[in-house]
Amino acid sequence: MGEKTIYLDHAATTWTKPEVLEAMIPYFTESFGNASSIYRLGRDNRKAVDAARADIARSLGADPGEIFFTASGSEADNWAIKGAAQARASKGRHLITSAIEHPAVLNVCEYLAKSGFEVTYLPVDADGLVSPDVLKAAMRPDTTLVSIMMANNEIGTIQPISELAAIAKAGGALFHTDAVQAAGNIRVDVRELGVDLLTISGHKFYGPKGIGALYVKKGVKLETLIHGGHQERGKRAGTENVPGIIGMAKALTLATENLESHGEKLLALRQKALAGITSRISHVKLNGHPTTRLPGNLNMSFQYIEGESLLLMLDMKNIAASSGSACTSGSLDPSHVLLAIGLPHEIAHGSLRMSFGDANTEADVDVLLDCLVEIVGKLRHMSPLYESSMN
Amino acid sequence: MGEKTIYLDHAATTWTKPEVLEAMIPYFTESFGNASSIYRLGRDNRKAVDAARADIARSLGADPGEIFFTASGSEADNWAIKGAAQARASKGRHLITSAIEHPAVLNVCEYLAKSGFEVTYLPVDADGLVSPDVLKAAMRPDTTLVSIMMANNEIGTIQPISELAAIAKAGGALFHTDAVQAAGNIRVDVRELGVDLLTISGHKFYGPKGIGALYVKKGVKLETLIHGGHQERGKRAGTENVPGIIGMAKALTLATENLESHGEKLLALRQKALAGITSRISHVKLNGHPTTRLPGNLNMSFQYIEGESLLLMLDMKNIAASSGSACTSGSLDPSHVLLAIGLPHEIAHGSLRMSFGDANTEADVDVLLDCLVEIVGKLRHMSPLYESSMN
Amino acid sequence: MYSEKVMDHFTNPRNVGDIEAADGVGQVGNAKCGDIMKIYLKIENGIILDAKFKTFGCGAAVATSSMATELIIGKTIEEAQKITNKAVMEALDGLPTAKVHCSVLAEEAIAAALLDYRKKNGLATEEEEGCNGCCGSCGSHDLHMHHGLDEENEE
Amino acid sequence: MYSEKVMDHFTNPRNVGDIEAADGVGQVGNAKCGDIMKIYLKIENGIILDAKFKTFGCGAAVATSSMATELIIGKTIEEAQKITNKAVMEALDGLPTAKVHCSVLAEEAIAAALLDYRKKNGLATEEEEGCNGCCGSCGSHDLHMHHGLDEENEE
Ligand SMILES: Cc1ncc(COP(=O)(O)O)c(C=O)c1O
Ligand SMILES: Cc1ncc(COP(=O)(O)O)c(C=O)c1O
Repeated sequence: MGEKTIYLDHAATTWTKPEVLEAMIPYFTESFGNASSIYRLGRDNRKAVDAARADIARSLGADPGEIFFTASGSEADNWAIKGAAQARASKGRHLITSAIEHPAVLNVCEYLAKSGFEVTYLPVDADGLVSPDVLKAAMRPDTTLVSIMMANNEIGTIQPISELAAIAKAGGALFHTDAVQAAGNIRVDVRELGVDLLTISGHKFYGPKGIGALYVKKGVKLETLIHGGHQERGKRAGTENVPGIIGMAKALTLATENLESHGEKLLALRQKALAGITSRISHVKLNGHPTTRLPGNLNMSFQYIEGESLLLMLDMKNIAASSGSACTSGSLDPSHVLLAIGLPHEIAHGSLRMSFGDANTEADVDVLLDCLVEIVGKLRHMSPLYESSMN
Repeated sequence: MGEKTIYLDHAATTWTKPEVLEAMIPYFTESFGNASSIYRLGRDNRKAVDAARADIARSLGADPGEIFFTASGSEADNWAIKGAAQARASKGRHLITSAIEHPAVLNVCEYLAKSGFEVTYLPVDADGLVSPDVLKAAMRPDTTLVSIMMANNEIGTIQPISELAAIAKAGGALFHTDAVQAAGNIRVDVRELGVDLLTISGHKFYGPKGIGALYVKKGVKLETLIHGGHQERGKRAGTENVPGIIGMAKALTLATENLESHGEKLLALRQKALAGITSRISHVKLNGHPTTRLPGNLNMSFQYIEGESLLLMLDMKNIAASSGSACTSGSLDPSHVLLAIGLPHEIAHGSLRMSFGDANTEADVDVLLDCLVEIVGKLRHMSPLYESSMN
Repeated sequence: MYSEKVMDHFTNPRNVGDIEAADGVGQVGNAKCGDIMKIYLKIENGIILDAKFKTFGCGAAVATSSMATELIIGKTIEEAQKITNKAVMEALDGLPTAKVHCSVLAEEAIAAALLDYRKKNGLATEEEEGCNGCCGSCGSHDLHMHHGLDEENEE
Repeated sequence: MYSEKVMDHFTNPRNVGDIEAADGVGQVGNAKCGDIMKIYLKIENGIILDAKFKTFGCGAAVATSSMATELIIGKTIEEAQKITNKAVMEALDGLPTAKVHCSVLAEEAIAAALLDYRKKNGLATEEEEGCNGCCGSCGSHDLHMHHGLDEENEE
């Protein structure tokens, strides 16, 4: 990463670890064959892809035959939701999701809502949790799919997936979870969770960008999203991205091996940052669940100031963070997630997401705290809201 | 590539050139930021992606705003065809394609045919050409899209795209061409061709796998295929695969710079191989157009023998080639392309595609010829068809 | 995404603060939309002698506020009233499409402060109406018509 | 994709060729489907003394032909008739799902050659019917029932 940047946006993306890149390199060069070809260059790659599939399956507690490679978390979310909705359309046309999903889920649901499906968006409580009772009440005989993310990308809240999945199952619906933020950060075991479909994305756990996977429980039928060649057992076309597949498998394997120590480290950094911010800056608020959250996620609102300005000033201090999801920046509206947990618009606008990761140290947190104190002060001095709140 | 392998399957995939990989590496490591983030790590990547987009646009004669990145040729084909068909469904539900398209086009058409669209599959002549007159006759008032590939992946035949596109346009239909095999091998200029949509795939011209692009002419509306974040101007979601994008742009730029010398070299190899095969082996036939074909593509039928056996024996001699498309291997039926140009099943089964590329030399062709003579002889000796033909 | 000029005015905003007993004060935008601009004017003999601002908003909001105050200081009221969002944008070497509304806000903040001045001095006509505090009134849906933006050209 | 055994029998096929004045000859499959197997038998006193084959087909077709001839040489007619496609597959350490039909073809080629022998010797019953030459009759659609394949487990 950049020499002096303090990177606090691991939830947006991560670099590819050196050992992961190293594992990928041969597949760009000598071992470049098409995994569908029958000669050695192809067969060897088929074997490498199969081994990677097995590694990913092992990390997720799945069977290799249940893992399908995609080009991103977004593609996997699209495939899972459109694919299940369409494959089960004769059974019903009601879908359930939550109000705080990633756009890769929400916008798919919106699209389906325009094509003859009905979508219920479950509310969340002030901590960002979906209530199992609320899901139970929303289930209908024509509900075919429930999609609720495992961990939120903005506020880090972790949902009670196994409970929610059981309710969906009891109601005859499939259950999909977007585990893009969870995988590599907390334990993800498809059997424990009891889910039918689960999405992961390589670049969130120090793997490469442009590769993801969808877990599809044996027996679950999906309409195909990318038609064409017979790759991925005829269910997802396109010449296999062998380096990407190898890289994602290596990265997930490493992450799974180090899950505990990684989590402890991130938790310590987060708690230090949280304690520092709350003790040194007034009018701040923690967003998301205080404890049931991703270890590396810290989301704070700083009243009277606006998030983008905060980000820009942090950037000038070589600190990279995010205000809401990086994926939704460029929009004028504040984060739908922060609104869904009940923040007023003006507070939502002034939120900052710090997502800690591998390269961070306690010293980074010290720098962060000093910078935040200075910048928040400066922006509040400039703010007509702070002025009037002081009157 | 493998030390001693003679690789004659460049149409299936190519390795990533060292200078291309070199250009990609920094984007895995230091410059790993999310291109949608507003801090420097993100902004720099946004600039790099924009520059890559401009490079690709320049190579294709397009505007940067007309280039959209996808994860593969297959995804781009799916998006173009489903996207245009759905966006224009109120205008009509008739699509036209050819009988020799890649499965990424044919299977999309089949899918659409099951969802309320009507598809006309244009026949081709014995050389694999689509006749403009045949297209003209197939056009209907409710035809919304014509999709005909620029160069065929199996037999290499190059279609008269500008003529075909003009007919589609005159009839009020959009024109898509799958230029996956053409790009990097022959001149591809979207304005000269007069197409509305054009597909390319990075790994066919010494770029990385898992990255492709769709040219969408300014003003052409497509239904989105991958919904979610606002990437690719809100039209194709998913965190940008920055290394892939950089790599594809570098590879296409290199290929475009060397188009002429590359083409001449491949043509010479192909003609040498063709002359050697026809002079040294009896009962052979060239498939595809004798001259209007990709410079590096040679497709031959060897009567009385079966292609897979031929491939396996070549593989044992460290020669990598293909029988029909690598993407359709694993099927029992002979290539739909070879059947479409009128080959009897048994001849189609005995076809071999040799696609020449960067690493090949005249010496490779000499080795190929000696091996073919020996292997074809051995397989014919084993063949009950050869036996009976001799009676 | 921002020009150097924008970043300069964001990093070192000119004229931050307030003016005691200002001759005109205008506040536009609202916190709901993420942008509030408050402009204070000191006016003598029809000439804007000083201008200050306070802004809650994004980098572009801060920069346009800063630039707007720069542009009007020393100008007559009539000259200041003619300063459009376009002029502010141009002075900043442009703004990203998504941020054009900030320049509109700056134009309206000036107008609101001048209206306040005229009201205080009994010069305002009845019909005059400033920003209604809702971004919708100056932002998003009207933008395309008023400022000739082309959604397709975004980015 | 192929086991070492398959590759061995493909690379060095046993018993390639024909038998002059064979006691039984059977040919199954057809060129349309990409596989033809022709088996020649030399039979004395109900025992298969020799078997040869010629095959047009994929690697699996050649290997199953080779293995099938190996399996039946030295066997009685009754024993040879009991050799199923499964036995051929097992002897080859398995075949990819898409290639199972080749082993079926091998079983049927043996049956056809034995039928020819019985016909030549007036031993055939009326009902007996060999391979009709169409792959569909032994391959694809029936496979799943007869050979317990699970499409989901493919690859
Ligand atoms: C003509 C043609 N179209 C589409 C594709 C699909 O490209 P990809 O495998 O990159 O998805 C290929 C190659 O596989 C091809 O040759
Ligand atoms: C929760 C969640 N889902 C889905 C995605 C989409 O993943 P990708 O950008 O790899 O398509 C992201 C991140 O961008 C995410 O955080």
